[in-house]
Amino acid sequence: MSELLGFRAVEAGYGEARVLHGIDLAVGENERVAILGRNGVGKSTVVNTFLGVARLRAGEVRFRGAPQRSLQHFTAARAGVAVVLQGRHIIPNLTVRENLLLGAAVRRPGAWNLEGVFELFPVLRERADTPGTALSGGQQQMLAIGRALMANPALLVLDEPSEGLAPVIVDELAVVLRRLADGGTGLLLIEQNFGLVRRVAERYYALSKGQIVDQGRLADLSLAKLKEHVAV
Amino acid sequence: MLLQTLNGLVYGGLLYILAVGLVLIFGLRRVVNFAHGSLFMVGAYVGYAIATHFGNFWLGLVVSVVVLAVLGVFLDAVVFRPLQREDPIVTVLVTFGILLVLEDAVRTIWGKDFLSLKPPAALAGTVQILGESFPTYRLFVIALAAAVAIGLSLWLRMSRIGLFVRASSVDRTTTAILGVNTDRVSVLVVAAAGVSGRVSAPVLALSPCMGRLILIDSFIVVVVGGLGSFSGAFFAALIIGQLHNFGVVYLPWAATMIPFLLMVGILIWRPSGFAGQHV
Amino acid sequence: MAETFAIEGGGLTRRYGGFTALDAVDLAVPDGEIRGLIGPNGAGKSTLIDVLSGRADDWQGSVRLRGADISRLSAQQRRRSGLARSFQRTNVFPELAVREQLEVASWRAETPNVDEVLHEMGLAAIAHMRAADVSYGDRRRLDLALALIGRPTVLLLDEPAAGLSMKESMALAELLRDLASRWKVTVLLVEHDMDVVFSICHRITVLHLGRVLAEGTPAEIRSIPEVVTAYLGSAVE
Amino acid sequence: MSRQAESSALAAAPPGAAPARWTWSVLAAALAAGALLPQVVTSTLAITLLTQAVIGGILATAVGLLIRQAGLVSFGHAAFFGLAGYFIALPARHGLWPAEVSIVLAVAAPTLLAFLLGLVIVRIPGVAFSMLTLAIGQAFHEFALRAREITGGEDGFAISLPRALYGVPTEIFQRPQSMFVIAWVALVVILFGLHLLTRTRFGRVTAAIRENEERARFLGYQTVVPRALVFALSALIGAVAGTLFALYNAFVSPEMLHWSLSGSALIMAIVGGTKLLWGPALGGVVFFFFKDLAGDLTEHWPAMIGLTLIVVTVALPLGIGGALVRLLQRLRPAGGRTHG
Amino acid sequence: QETIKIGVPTALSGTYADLGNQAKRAVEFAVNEVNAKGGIGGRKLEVKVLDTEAKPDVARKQAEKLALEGYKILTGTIASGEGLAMAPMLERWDALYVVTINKADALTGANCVPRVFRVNHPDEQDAAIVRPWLGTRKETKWAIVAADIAWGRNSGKSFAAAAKANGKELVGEFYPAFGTNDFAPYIQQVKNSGAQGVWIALAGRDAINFATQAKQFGLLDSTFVAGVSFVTDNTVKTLGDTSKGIWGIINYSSTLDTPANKRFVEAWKKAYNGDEPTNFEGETYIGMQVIIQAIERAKSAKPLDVARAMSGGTFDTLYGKSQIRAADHQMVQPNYFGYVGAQGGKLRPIITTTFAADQATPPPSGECKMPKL
Ligand SMILES: Nc1ncnc2c1ncn2[C@@H]1O[C@H](COP(=O)(O)OP(=O)(O)OP(=O)(O)O)[C@@H](O)[C@H]1O
Ligand SMILES: Nc1ncnc2c1ncn2[C@@H]1O[C@H](COP(=O)(O)OP(=O)(O)OP(=O)(O)O)[C@@H](O)[C@H]1O
Ligand SMILES: [Mg+2]
Ligand SMILES: [Mg+2]
Repeated sequence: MSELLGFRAVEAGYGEARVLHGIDLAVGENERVAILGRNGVGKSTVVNTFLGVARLRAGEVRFRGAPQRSLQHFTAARAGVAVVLQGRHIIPNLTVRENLLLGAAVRRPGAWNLEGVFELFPVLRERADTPGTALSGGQQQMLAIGRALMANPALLVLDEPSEGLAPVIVDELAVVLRRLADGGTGLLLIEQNFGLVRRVAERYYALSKGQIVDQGRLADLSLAKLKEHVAV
Repeated sequence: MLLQTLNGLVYGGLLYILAVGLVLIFGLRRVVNFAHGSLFMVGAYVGYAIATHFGNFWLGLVVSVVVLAVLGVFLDAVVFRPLQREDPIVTVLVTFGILLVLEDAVRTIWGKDFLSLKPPAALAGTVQILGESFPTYRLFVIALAAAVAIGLSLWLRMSRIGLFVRASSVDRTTTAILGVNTDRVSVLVVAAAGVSGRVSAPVLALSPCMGRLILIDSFIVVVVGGLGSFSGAFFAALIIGQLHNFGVVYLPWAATMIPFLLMVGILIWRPSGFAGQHV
Repeated sequence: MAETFAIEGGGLTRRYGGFTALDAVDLAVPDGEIRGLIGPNGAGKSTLIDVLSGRADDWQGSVRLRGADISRLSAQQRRRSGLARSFQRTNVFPELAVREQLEVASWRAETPNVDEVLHEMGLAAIAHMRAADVSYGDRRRLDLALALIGRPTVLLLDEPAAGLSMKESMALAELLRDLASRWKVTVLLVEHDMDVVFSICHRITVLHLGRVLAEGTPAEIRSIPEVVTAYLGSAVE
Repeated sequence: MSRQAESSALAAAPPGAAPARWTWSVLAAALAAGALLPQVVTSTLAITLLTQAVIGGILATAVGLLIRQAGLVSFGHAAFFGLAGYFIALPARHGLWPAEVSIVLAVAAPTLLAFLLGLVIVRIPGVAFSMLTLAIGQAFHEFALRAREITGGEDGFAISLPRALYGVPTEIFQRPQSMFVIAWVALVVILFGLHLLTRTRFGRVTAAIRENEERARFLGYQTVVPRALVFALSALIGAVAGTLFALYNAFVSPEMLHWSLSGSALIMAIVGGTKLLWGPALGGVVFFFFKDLAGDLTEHWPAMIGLTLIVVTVALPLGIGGALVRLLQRLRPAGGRTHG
Repeated sequence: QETIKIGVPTALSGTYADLGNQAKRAVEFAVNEVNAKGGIGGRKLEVKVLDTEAKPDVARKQAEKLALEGYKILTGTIASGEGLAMAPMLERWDALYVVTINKADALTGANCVPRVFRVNHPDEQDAAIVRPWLGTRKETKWAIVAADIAWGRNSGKSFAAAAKANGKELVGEFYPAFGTNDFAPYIQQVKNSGAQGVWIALAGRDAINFATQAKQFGLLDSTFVAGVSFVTDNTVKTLGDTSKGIWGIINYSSTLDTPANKRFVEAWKKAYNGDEPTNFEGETYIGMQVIIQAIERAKSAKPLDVARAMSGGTFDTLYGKSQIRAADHQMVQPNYFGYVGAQGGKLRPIITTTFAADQATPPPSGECKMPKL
């Protein structure tokens, strides 16, 4: 199994402030990995680091085993990593359709296309020609997920994708993510909705104050540990 | 009357071609580019130098397009890109600095005297319209502006790159995260912006401050049209061109104020201009 | 009308072009109640809150606050009459310190309670940080905190638990229940976290395609098959 | 991103705190320094340049205040500066009323005008606001050019001032040595006043409105009037600068209203650093002297200024003031505190 | 021995930079000439040029700076507004200003001061020769296109008066804003007005834009065009063929047939590889001639002494002998009319009519109450 995304002793932060202190993690092909942790422990910063949004101060980030010298925003996408950002980040003056097409800016061959996304979230088809930001909160979340799928990524990173989604849609999302994983796409899921995590992920990292404090198979996660890391 | 309308189209067309560059850069870099006027000016001078040296207007046009593209790429790499995370107002200052440097450079190379360039022989004459003569070159400007307007809007609406340009103009970071090399996109755009002003030389006198003098009018076009909107800029340029002409004829004492008044009126009515949804 | 409600909307309609996001919705929440507002994505929940709070600019119907017609009041006037709201997309003051913005909010309030809110919302530790520098979840809590300043009489909350960890969501639920009884505040709560909704709401209104689909106690709502299939899914398990 | 962290280091003093004792000492020291300077510097040339630089600094402070407190970038502050000048000059030219009245009007009228304008235009965000102020400024410029009978057109005219103003010999306003002290005191008083103002509720609320106008409304604030007030205050400071300028030079011309002056003021403010209260004033003085020096050295001074602008802004995006503060903080990690 | 310091506050940047450059060249030329002969009474001349951007307040600042640095004899400033801003301050600076380019009548009229002297032609001198000249033209219908600034308006007004006096019909008056980019609407209106002749009072960039565009519209070929400050050496150089056949007032021309001018032009050509001096260069050089001779006569370079020597004095200039009137400090000199044509294989303004000094210079307007020096 080859590694899609790897962190080696990564220290990263914003400006002078350091948020991550020595993170090691790896997501391989076909793997379904979750990052657990309370608010503010640095989960999104993990994502921001390999996107070049937060500053990498030490350590190494690898895509497909290749260490990255300079992390541009687009490096990850070109390495086949698609991200659903926390907070959705829909591009305002583009229509729903255009937002989706933009997701295919770098695209690997694969099954996902406009049709597929419309199938998954029919409401996006209905509103295909309205501005993306005119959607409701949950609809925007669907759009963000659909946009990431458009790239047919090798690794799909989702930062709290269930936020704002109606419970039924979360159910559907779980099914879709499983299906993706079965098709060989790696998953890195950051999520507070433990129900979704349980249905999707097989392995986890638990983050606290910018450090990985625990990791293992989700099936082996004891209730006590769960309480400690996600604070259920 | 018809001729005055045509004249309005010419001036509107010039403004539009110039404004396109501003809109592109504003869209992409969120920068109010004061240097744009001076790129326009450099284009005119380079075109002049080549045209007078080789006696070929079109060669001048081509060369100045190339020179401006290179200059645009250079500026983008050296100035706009490093500053893209700063407050836009800081970048405005830098573009003003560029304006000063370019003006001085042109003044040093070509001297302080005014220069003028004749239209190419093929366009030098006049055509008869309703029994009056109208300069061919002016018709050429109108045609060119229309071509730019149509071509550009098609390009932006239909093409992949056009989509990238529109996307990175509102949210660079997200667009880049989706895999678009926004730097490369903007190089293209800044180069295109640099080219836009070249056409006016046979209409306007060449002087180092020619850019400055037309810049305000083109800013008005951009703002009235709705920042970052090409179609808005197109209509704004048309309107301002016509108002300019008819203002001169019917309200001479207020002619210079009309664009300003129009801008004030429109912005109070629609704070984001004709076409802008966001500012 | 015999009974006066804390907040009451009549015939609320909001259209976007040809699309009707809210279609003659009637809603009345009695004093002290925590009312859940649920429904599929795009049902019109946020739109309803916008209309009630004075954010929408083009709508029909009437809004009453404790019996008084506030339909014509601006957003700031509504807030001053005791109607506060939070936002689904966080809406804070990025460059101001957390405490500082709560203070600014408190000057318009009769009962400034900055420290109380800082404490209740667990923001005390980051009170000195700029909002732009705090994590997403903290920012969401700050958004809610801003609404709580001055102990408003009616709180319109748009997905306050989104982005919060499970423990914090539950703590938030506790807090809301607690505030409702201590401050006598009436809450209209939009939320997709059914654990929160079912645990604290007295009654629930279900919105679907811009209309009220159902209204009832949590137990009643849970047993309506349409609601389960259209919205709740596995969340009722 | 890194800039955000840096700029937060420059952010305002703790909320609501009463001005510390040291601020009063700073005030006293600043005033004393100004009064002493003409005694120490004997060159009239240096003093006259200093005087003009300080007046420029006041104008830059006006522009900077608007950016800092309202997030609005004005391209038209020359309007208030120039209007003040014409309010002094025109009544004198047409013999309307005593110069003492004119001077009061010169400060009051632009302020009021700005307030009324502000009620309409502060709603308009971003670059559009800048363009609107530009348009309004140019409208006045254009008027001064065209109303030749009243204003003397583009040539401007000399202001005939009486021998004494408010019982003070007019000479005082025109001798560099004394005018320097007046301008300096004005600048110090303005900065100090603004320093106090930012600590008031008004200061905090306007900062909040700047940050997020919508949320401020949902917290119960009326958001237009406060911003219009900031705009008016900023115009007032611009008008003070204009008044001093007109008194000192005893000459007005439409150039005082031209956008290039507004542009210079903006440059000064940004070069100095708009995150700091005193940044723009510093920028004004530095820019003035730099321009003077460059003009002395070479005919290519525009290029020199242009290059410097590029280098300075790229190297010090927080302005000279911001850079100074950071330097101080680095030297004295514990005590590096700034004027709000 | 101490040098004599000449200050030149002039436009080195902005729209008037080309004029500033000419002023600078002329002053430097004169200074080099004097210094090559060993200076004045053994004292060398020294020049300092500062940029005024053609803005009155900047001009005031730069002139003050020059004066305080000892460059108290000032000359070469471009815009009238600058001159008007400097004039009231000269006393305080103990300086002196010799006008060579400003045209506003006020400088030697209502706003005259003892330390200002003018050697070039103010508006009223240009106006004075329009009337006799217009009488010689056969065109009966005229239009005016003049810059909407004081100078253009004045010129328009005096042309209208001259037209009336000569029984000509005025069919259109247009005042485009200074700095107009597109003159097409004006050109169109002039064409529509049926004018047989157009009087133009546009300068610099405006003149060039107008002429270029008028040529394209065919106006220059179909209509008789004449103007003031329009037929300058610079416009001709820029416009080339386009300017051929345009008439206008010529304040100074390198073709002037005086011995002094011939010498000057020869020397100038040598100094500036074959270039001939332009009208502004000639006029500024005349200003320097007057300054130099006044210093020689005063045997002092103190501004007050020099001013006393200037007032009422008669000097050798490129025009011949010219007097500076004591009443308003205006120099009395001839003025010329002509057109752009080829001479010596080169396109240049060619003088056709000379108006002698007494005809070209109206008496002092009486608006100037010159205080004693
Ligand atoms: N743009 C930023 N600038 C400075 N500091 C930041 C920035 N974004 C986050 N931080 C800080 O980094 C830390 C980690 O934030 P991060 O967003 O990674 O947390 P998180 O685990 O994703 O939390 P949440 O569950 O709330 O999304 C927080 O303490 C926050 O204050
Ligand atoms: N500005 C707008 N223009 C057009 N349609 C809009 C606009 N804003 C919202 N809508 C539409 O109105 C409907 C209701 O939106 P609203 O935001 O109220 O939904 P919601 O119930 O809050 O959904 P969610 O749970 O996803 O937040 C949606 O279908 C949305 O697409
Ligand atoms: Mg996060
Ligand atoms: Mg919603």
